[in-house]
Amino acid sequence: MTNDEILAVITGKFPEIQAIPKVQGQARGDELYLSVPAQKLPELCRFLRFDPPLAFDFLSFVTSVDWKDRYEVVYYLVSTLHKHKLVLKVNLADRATPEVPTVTDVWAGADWQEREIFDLMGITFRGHYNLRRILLPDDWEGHPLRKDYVPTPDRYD
Amino acid sequence: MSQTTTPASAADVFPQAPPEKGMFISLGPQHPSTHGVLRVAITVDGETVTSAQPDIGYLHRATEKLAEKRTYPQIIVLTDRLDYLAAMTNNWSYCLAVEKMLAVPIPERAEYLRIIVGELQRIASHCVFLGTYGIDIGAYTPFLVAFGRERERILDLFEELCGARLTYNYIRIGGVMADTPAGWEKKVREFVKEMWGHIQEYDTLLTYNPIFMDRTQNIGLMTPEMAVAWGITGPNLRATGFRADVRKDDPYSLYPQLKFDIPVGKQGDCWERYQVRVSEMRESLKMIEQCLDRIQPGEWMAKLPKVYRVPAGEGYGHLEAPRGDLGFYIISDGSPSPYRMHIRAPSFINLQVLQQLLKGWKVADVVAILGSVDIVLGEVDR
Amino acid sequence: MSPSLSSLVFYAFSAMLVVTAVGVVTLRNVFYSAVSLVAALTIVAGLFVLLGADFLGAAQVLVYVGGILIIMLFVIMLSQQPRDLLQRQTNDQWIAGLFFALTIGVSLVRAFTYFVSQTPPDGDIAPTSASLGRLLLGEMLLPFEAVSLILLAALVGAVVFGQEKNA
Amino acid sequence: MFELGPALHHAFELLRGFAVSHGMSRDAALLLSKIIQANILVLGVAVIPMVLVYAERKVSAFMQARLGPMHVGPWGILQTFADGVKLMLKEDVVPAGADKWVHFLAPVVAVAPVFVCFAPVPFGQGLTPVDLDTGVLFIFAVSGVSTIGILLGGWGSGNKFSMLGGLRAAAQLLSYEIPRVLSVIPVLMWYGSMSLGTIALAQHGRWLGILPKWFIFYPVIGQIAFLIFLISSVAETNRTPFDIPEAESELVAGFHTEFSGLKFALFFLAEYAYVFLASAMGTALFLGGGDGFLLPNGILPSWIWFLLKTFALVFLFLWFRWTYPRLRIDRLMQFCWKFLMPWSFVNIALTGLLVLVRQR
Amino acid sequence: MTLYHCIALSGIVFSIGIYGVLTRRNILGILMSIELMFNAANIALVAFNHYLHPGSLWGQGFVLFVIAVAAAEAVVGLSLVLAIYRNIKSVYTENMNLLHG
Repeated sequence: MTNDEILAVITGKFPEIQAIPKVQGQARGDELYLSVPAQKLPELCRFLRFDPPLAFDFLSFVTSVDWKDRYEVVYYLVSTLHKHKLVLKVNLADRATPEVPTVTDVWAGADWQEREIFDLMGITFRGHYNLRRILLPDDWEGHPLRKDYVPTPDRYD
Repeated sequence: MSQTTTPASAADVFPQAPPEKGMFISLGPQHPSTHGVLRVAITVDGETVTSAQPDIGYLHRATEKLAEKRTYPQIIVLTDRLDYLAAMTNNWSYCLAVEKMLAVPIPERAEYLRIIVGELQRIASHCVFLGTYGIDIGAYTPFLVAFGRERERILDLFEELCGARLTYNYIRIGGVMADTPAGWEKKVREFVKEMWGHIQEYDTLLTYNPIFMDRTQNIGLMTPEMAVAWGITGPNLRATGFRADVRKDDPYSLYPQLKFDIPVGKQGDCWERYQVRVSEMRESLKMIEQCLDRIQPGEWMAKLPKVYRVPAGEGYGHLEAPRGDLGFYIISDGSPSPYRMHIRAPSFINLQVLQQLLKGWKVADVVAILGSVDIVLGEVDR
Repeated sequence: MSPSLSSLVFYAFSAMLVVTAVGVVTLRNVFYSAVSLVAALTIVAGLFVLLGADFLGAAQVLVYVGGILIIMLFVIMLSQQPRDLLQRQTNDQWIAGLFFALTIGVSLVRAFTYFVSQTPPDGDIAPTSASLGRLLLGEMLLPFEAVSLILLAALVGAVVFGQEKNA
Repeated sequence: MFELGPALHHAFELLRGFAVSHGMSRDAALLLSKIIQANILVLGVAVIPMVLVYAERKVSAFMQARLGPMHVGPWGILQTFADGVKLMLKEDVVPAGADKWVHFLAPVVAVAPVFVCFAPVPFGQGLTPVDLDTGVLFIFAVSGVSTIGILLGGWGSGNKFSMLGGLRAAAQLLSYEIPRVLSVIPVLMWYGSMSLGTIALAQHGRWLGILPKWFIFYPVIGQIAFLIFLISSVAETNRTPFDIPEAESELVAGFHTEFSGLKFALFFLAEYAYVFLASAMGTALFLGGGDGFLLPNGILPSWIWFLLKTFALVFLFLWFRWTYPRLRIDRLMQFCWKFLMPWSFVNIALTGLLVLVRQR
Repeated sequence: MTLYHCIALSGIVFSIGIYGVLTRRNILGILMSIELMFNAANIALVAFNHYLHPGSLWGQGFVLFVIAVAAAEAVVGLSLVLAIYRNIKSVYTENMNLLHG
């Protein structure tokens, strides 16, 4: 299915989701990019996963970007059956307590990736069964991947 | 041509919190069969494993943070150290992502060289797996044969080509570092001819060894639904009978012109994960032979200005690394260094399935299952 | 072997046997007493060979030292708790026990020697395996089969008792 | 040609005559010669594992496309000697929680039986140290004692894991002792004697001039008995594919991980001495001891033949180690109780029939 | 090395065995002392056979049966001890007082 057909199916079910247009002069892949409000995410993901014509059963990766004024969580979905791709972007305006509902109940593969985002970027995932630091030691302060992160000096006491 | 995947039943696939009952065993981080610094916290009830919680982060070098401070060519050096057993494919995947954003045409000779070198790297990486998995199960000879003899030949070829044996950064943005030295292709052809016999040797030595089969068959079973739900890629996914390979599904470079097929298992047990990797070596040999027949002398580096700027925007390039679907998601703001780079590391995602895969098996099988998933900690911890 | 040499060896063996037997009974740590029991039984096997029963000596080592005592060590290792080392190993009526043991021992020896007046000469030493085998399957066939039944019963009993209740 | 056996007897006769003529009583002279013979045996048994360790390193090297030890001495011959010295100089670490006495006793109990077991083995014509009438039973009985050494090792090291390793190793040795004894019974039944010397002697001679009358060439019973004996001997000596004790396969360190220096060397010596003992028994029982084949007998003395055949069997042990992976503990037990033992009973029954037929 | 010496030795070991049975608190100690008593009897049997009836081997045959029965007794006894230990977590005889009512 081409990007426009996918977009049509999705906007049919979720009117308020719209695609992110391709800006002239900016490099971008040929996938369809969607901007999704945080609270609609679980419902949309379940629809994308179990709806037969879409069948996005493979979550390639989840990552996060710190745009200095807002956070952004990116989901890269692939349908192994129809071979089409989709990128979901969730913007989190409030910088104090960024929070996104978890998708581990739809794709189990997101389990550690969400924990890594929580560990390195500080975005909490509501409903994650085991949300604690995965890469850094448990008593580490701060989230390194944030642009405003000041590395604490190594302490060898 | 992959089959449909039925929606995974929630119960057995999704992770649950570990139960409290049972004796606690900590396997690692210093342990002979965890292939690097990985600790697996296992709770055991009698002889069977009730829960397993891999604990990673011992080799975390914050590659993604470092990348934000380096220019695009400098990052190639970082990617070597991700999956330190397959540095060639790491470089290639990163260069693919950047070239997709730069939209620069790559000369044909460079593409053929990249495929030859990539497939040689896949054989070398599978040789390491074959050797260490033999030791996990208790057979010491395959290690010396596969790791000692075959991989050394490949490393010698790489050393002749780019001067390094482990961190090559031979593949550059826009092509390859340098042309092949004289007689290099002849040496590769000789190696490929000999390698056919050696793979036959592995079959008799280990694959069809009754005790090896007894230790690995029907152990650590994985269904296609569970594999896709957990995001597993590479030989582990194909062993479950699910035909998925980036070289076929999302072709890059000149793979569409090559004739090769994808070895697939049936029930996703340890033996099939091992068997798929050995047959993949044969496919790689076929590809190298085809590339060697087609390669002609010519341009090996695209015309790129000394200091080039990647246009603002984002791009995701990925390829079939020996351990699975390795991808680089790069966001650039037009400056010489990327604004943000995320690495889709196959070992990191393949490793989380252990929480589910180890449940219910005996303690003696933990080592067999962990070895068969074939993870590299450099890629897991990034 | 000439008489003087064999009696010398006999005295050495019996001295060691008595020492290890006392060790079995009095050592605080049960594990140590098990090890001294191993020593005691091997010496008993040596005594059998000295008294011309070479097949018996080998059988004794094979069955006792190579079998029963290993299982006994198993059970001791499984049931040993750190606090066992501190407690007294003998209960309070040990004086009465000592007196009783002495009377039994002396009266037994007196009884034996009473019936056996003269001390017969030393018999010759000959290999006994073949004749012992013929004897066991000849006249002693009934007890031989009976013992195999006893062993079977013991085997079944051990399995029944050893099973985990919730297994 | 130059048989060593009679020559040694003659030498000891001279010695005894010399001692008696110098005022020593006959008994003392006899005792003296027995002690000297015992020392020669102990020395031999101590040297053989050195040779075996070197052989293992060289054989495994050639099987794995490498050269093995080459530096110490020509072709690395002195390598084992160097290892021995190194182990002696290593500090003997006794873990804090360990039981000092048991930790000291374990290697002793594990090694001592090996020296005793070599007494009834017929190294050649007239070269049997002590031709016991109950030879085979004696060897099995005394080699059972070393299992206790392993248990003590497990218990003496203080840590929970090596105790579990010790228990598992003892369980494996106990259960494989039974098929090993049962596999040898057909040989005893056929030759009607337990003394290794007589059994080896009875296997001299030829069928139809060419096939030597060794027990292994007896139609069915010979091969089954030999195979079961070989497999259970591999298991008895804790070697691959049955090397559960020192395998990391189930997270448990082997029972002898807490031993270093000379104590570890003793465990090492015990393992290789048992490999040699098992092959020596295999040669004596199944391959006709000092009986030569092909060459007209007389060219090579019998003890050379015996050593040749024993080293052939030792090569088999080494070969197994470097080709087979490790069995899982429960499969190992199942293999013993459900495969080896029934087959050995069948073999005994078959031999019984053949013995009856022979008597008709 | 006469019959009298053997009988004396057997008597001494037997009395040591009895002392052990009567005074050991640990049930495993008692089992071991019983093994001692069995062996004392065996020594006496072999001695009698060797000195009084050198020709026949009835004494040694009988000792074989004693060893077999002792093995059976020890195995059952040990599995009982293991079962008891599993329930009351102790191998001391005075803790086994469930039937004292």
